Amino acid sequence: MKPAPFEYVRPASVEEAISALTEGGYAAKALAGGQSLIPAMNFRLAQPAVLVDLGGLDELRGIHPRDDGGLVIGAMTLHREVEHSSLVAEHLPLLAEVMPWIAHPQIRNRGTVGGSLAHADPAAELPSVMQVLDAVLHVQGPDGVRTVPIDEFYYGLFTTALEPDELLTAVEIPPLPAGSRSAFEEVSRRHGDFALAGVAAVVQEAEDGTVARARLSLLSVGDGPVLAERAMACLAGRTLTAESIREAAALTSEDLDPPGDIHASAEFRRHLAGVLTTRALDRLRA
Amino acid sequence: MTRSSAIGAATRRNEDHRLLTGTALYVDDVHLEGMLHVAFVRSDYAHGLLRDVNLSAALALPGVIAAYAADDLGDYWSPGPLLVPPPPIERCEFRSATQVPLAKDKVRHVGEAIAMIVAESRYIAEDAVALVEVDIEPLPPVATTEGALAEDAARIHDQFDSNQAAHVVQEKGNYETATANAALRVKRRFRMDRGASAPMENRGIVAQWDERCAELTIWDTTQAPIPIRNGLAHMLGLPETHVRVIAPFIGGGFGPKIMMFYPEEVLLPWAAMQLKRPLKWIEDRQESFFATTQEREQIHDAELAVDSDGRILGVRDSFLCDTGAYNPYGLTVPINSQCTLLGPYDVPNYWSEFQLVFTNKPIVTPVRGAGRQHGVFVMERLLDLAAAELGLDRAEIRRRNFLPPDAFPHDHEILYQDFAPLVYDSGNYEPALDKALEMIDYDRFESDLQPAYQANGRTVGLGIVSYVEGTGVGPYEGARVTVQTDGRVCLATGVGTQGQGHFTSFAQLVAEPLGVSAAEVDVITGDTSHFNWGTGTFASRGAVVAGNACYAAALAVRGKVLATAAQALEADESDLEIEGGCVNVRGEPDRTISLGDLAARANPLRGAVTPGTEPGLEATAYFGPERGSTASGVHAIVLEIDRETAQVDILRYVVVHDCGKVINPMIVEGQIHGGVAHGIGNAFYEELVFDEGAQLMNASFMDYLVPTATDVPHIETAHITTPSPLNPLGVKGVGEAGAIPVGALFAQAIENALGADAPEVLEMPHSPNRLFELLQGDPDA
Amino acid sequence: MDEAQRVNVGGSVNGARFEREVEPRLLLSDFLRHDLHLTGTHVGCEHGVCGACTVLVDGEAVRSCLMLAVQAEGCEIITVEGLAGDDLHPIQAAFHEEHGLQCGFCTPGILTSLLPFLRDHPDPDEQEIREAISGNLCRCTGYQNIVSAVKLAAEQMRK
Amino acid sequence: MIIQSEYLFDADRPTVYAGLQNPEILARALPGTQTLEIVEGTRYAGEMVVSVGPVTAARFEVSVELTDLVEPESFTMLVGGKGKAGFVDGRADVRLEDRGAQCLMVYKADLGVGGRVASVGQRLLDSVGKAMSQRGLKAVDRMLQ
Repeated sequence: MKPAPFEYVRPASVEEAISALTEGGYAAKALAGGQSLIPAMNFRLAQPAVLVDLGGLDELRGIHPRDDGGLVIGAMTLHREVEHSSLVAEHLPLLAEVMPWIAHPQIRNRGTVGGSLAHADPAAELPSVMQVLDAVLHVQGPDGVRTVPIDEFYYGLFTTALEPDELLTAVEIPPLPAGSRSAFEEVSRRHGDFALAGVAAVVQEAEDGTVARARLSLLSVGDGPVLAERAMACLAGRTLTAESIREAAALTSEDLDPPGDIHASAEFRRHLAGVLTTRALDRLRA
Repeated sequence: MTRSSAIGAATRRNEDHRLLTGTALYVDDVHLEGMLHVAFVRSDYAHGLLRDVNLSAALALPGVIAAYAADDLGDYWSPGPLLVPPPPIERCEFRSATQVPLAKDKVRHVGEAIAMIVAESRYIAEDAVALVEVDIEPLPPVATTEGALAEDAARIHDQFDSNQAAHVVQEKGNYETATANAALRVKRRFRMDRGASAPMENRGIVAQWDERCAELTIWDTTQAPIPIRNGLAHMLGLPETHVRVIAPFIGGGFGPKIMMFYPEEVLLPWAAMQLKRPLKWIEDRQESFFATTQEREQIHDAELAVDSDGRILGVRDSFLCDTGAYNPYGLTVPINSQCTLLGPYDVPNYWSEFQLVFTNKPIVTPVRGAGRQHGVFVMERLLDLAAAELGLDRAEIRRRNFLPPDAFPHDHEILYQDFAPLVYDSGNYEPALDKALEMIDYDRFESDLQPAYQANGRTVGLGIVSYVEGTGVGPYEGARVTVQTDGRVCLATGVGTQGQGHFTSFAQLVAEPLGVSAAEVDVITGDTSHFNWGTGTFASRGAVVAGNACYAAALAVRGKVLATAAQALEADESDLEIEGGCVNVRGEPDRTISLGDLAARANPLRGAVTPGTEPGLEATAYFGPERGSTASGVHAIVLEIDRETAQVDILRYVVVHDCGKVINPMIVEGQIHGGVAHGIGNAFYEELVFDEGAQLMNASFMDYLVPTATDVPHIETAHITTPSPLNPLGVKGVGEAGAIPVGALFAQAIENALGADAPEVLEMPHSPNRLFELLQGDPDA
Repeated sequence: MDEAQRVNVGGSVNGARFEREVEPRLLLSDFLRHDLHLTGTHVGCEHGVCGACTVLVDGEAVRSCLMLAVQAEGCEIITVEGLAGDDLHPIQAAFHEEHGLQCGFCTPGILTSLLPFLRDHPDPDEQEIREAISGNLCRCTGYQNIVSAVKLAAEQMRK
Repeated sequence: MIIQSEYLFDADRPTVYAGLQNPEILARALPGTQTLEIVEGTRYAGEMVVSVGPVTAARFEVSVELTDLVEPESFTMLVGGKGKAGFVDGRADVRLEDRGAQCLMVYKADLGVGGRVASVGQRLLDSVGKAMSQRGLKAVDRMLQ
């Protein structure tokens, strides 16, 4: 279990990194924290010809507050930094809540926010969390900088809006609208394992106590983060009650076409998605 | 801190310092000048004809030194030995097919070695593996135990007319006639799946050929260095004295590291001699899921007959046992299942039949528990079902059937895996059950605790099961004890050590008779240049067999110490006492001499040693028990089920066990904790999942789920001591015990939690997915 | 394959400076074990699950099998060999006292994982301890005595 | 592994049926196929490079055979792929139904996957199988326009 040979590039700037990726084309791969890529390389499933190590790009690190209470998190910011950030704890409790669910401390000490988001593993927690937080992704390529709303970022299994010569540089998260509450629920076989199913939820309450807007995104039950659109719609304008939650959970399960694996059949995943949706929404009842 | 080193004291371990500071030597830590590295080309197919192996592209890669396929081995290519021939059971048909060093003509399981690459680094060796072109014509695989005996199943070994490797019947009394009027018969099919031993250290081997001395040195992660040495010497045509096998610190064994000979074990020494360079192969984790042996797949159709009081009239069991692609370990696993099924119970009539079958899966050899889990699972489950039918308390049905304390030795009238009759040497089961019931709060559980949980919407259940384990089988082990002139004591024994604390427990056995502390005893295990008689560490036998040899050798040295001191101190031997590293005349503390000085006197540079005596304070002793000693125990659990997510949480875990006299309770408890953790893995987390193509679907620690610290509960333990009459120390084995009853315990507790209309749990492991299916009312899904 | 690319990597291990030229694909675990002969760091799975290869990089516990040696450029690394001074580190001493190890293969990775954990959690409860080591597999101990050892070490280190 | 799904083509049934006999179009059904040539009749062989998530640029030799042809209703596709990362072997039963001017393909594939891809990638096999078949059919659909 040793990686196959590759050409190693350690760019000193984002521009250099992008030109290395451009030159390498499909055979090049960006190395962020390496906590998904290096195991795949050790198994020789991933055999990039060129490895562009982003480790030297300090400009991509850091958690920066926006004036309005939102945050901009650099792509190379470590999971650990997010986990222990007082800014995150204060402004985006959902993000703080989800961090301990991501693998183990040793992995979070190397793994990066951008790496997780760009890798687009369907079992990853961060894409769903970013989705319910309405994050916007900052992307840079040879032609310059662009932003992609999270709902337009995930295309399918391990596939995102990133072109091979583009880098995810940061994720920008707006502040939670007033009256919002969030919750995260997950079931995995062992602590730190890939989720069997999980759900991130944000519910914004109107002044009359009804749901102004709900965001529900599921993980490990599809090709990527799955927005529970019908469930979200069914909650809008209603109060969170046992009845409305049951309906939303049922719609969530119904709309899924989850994959099965040796740990959980498609049916079990669908069932878990409903249970977890119920639990998350229950927590959000006033 | 000074601590007692007495036998029975919780002496802290001698080996810890090296292990804690990273200075202990494991096989992969051996670094030799000019060393080359080995990687293997392995089959992607479970079953197929091996048409061609083309090594030329691999050989052309810079840094590749050599590459070998089966044909390159010439006469050295030979199937491995049949390690354990079948016991002399009357009704036993047995056919042997043993593993080969490199596949020739045919591949028989995924991961079977096809070619060996030697290169300057492991990285390059793996690059070269990718360049080897292997042409395999796939054959239909035999992927399941039941499928192996199907009419149209492909034959795995062409020399046999079916995939049946053995058919064995053992019988006691007459089940049919004795149970004709049974009040109740309970019959079910039970299924147990495969697991991996998964030690944290994978296997590895380093071989160094010193041509000038004609000496071969091998560092091997084996549990049996001496048989490896003897076998390799034979295969390579070398004198046994010219082959040295060192099993240094081993990172866990759990059974499969005693398999011999693994292909790599045969190939590395040979290639090191060919190339005249040291070679290293370290199994990687992915390889370990194919190349290291596995265990546990069995299907039992069993029936229990009881009278109206719940007393056992007899058991009839017919089972299938998977041996994988080859069967070098003979019948050890199924005979353990067959024998252990009887448990601590009086079973007057027993009819047990099994068929061992070849499949296109990795080889089966004993893994911690070694088939005993299966017997316990079947018997305990049948008792639970019978108790439920009769409206009898589950503890009570066990109590009624226990062999009473005066029933020992108890002859079960069948043969055990060590070829000796299955005779329990000793046991006292009821106190262990009572203790466990008390500790788990059994009386209050169903009356108070469980209803209280239910009232809070919680699904909580209790389980309690018993088991016995035949441990400490022969043939023999030996030890040599030497007092050095600095007063320290050296102990050498042949068994290898994989974490069991031998450096300490063996030291205690020597320290007490010689009046030194355990820290003053330097223990050497697993190096054939220091001790070369013995078999190995397996079957929970280290403390029993090697331990008694250590103790006997120490007693013999004690005799020499006293005789030498009597001369030196001009006193009568009976007036002497040994304490604190010195021999004194009792009551006269000034008349004293140290062990070191005595050692010097016993090895004089001048003068004459009396003819017929031996120099030095040294003795070698051997111990061979006439048969194994019988350990036993009771486990109890309280667990909670989340009905919605099908997750299981263990709230309490209690172990009451009897391993006879305890040498070091700290080490014994540690062994039990580890065993229980392994058992929890087998009961709930660990399953090697093969698809219809006999492809292993979870050959990684991502998907093969070894329990972590958050999955294993705090374990409460208590000891009952029934000394074994079969060895002077009165000890019994404990290495495997913890793992044995856990599957049965989980099953019972899950049923108990789910209440009266609970689905029956008749298989292990029992994953959340399976629990979900059962909760959905789909027992056959 | 053409002549393999080699890259300079420099840093420190257990306080001693190193400077080597390595192939970029060399894993940090192999670099420590085979190039620097620090064999106390063990390799158990090479896919980041077992935790045996855990070392400290700039004070934090990481899996050395999931890092390339070249990524350690400019880093301060501590391995198990760097824990004890003249005496055992209190964590090591507690593992000895509480029988927190058996075969010892997973132990270096557990010790190194615990160092930053106890720094950040000087008085951990049992659940925190179990979660802290849940990324380290141990097949021998059933974890119970490891938990006891961590409690003892925390107590000793608070003194 | 069983993959059971359907795909609605924006073309009529005879066009879809005929298209899938054409190696150039058939190649699109197997994403990553670089070359696919007729060996004989309805037997094809070629090369495929697969990149899905952690798997990058895994090269496979592929063979495809169409049998039990019932024009323009159904056929069976036998697929084999073999590379360093493992192998795929299986059959897909394909049925075409008229849906007005469109054509609905209903398929059930039974695939055996072996080697490294199977032994460490099990978590993703189901998703990859589904995603690749849908992506392939989408590409075929575009080609038929």
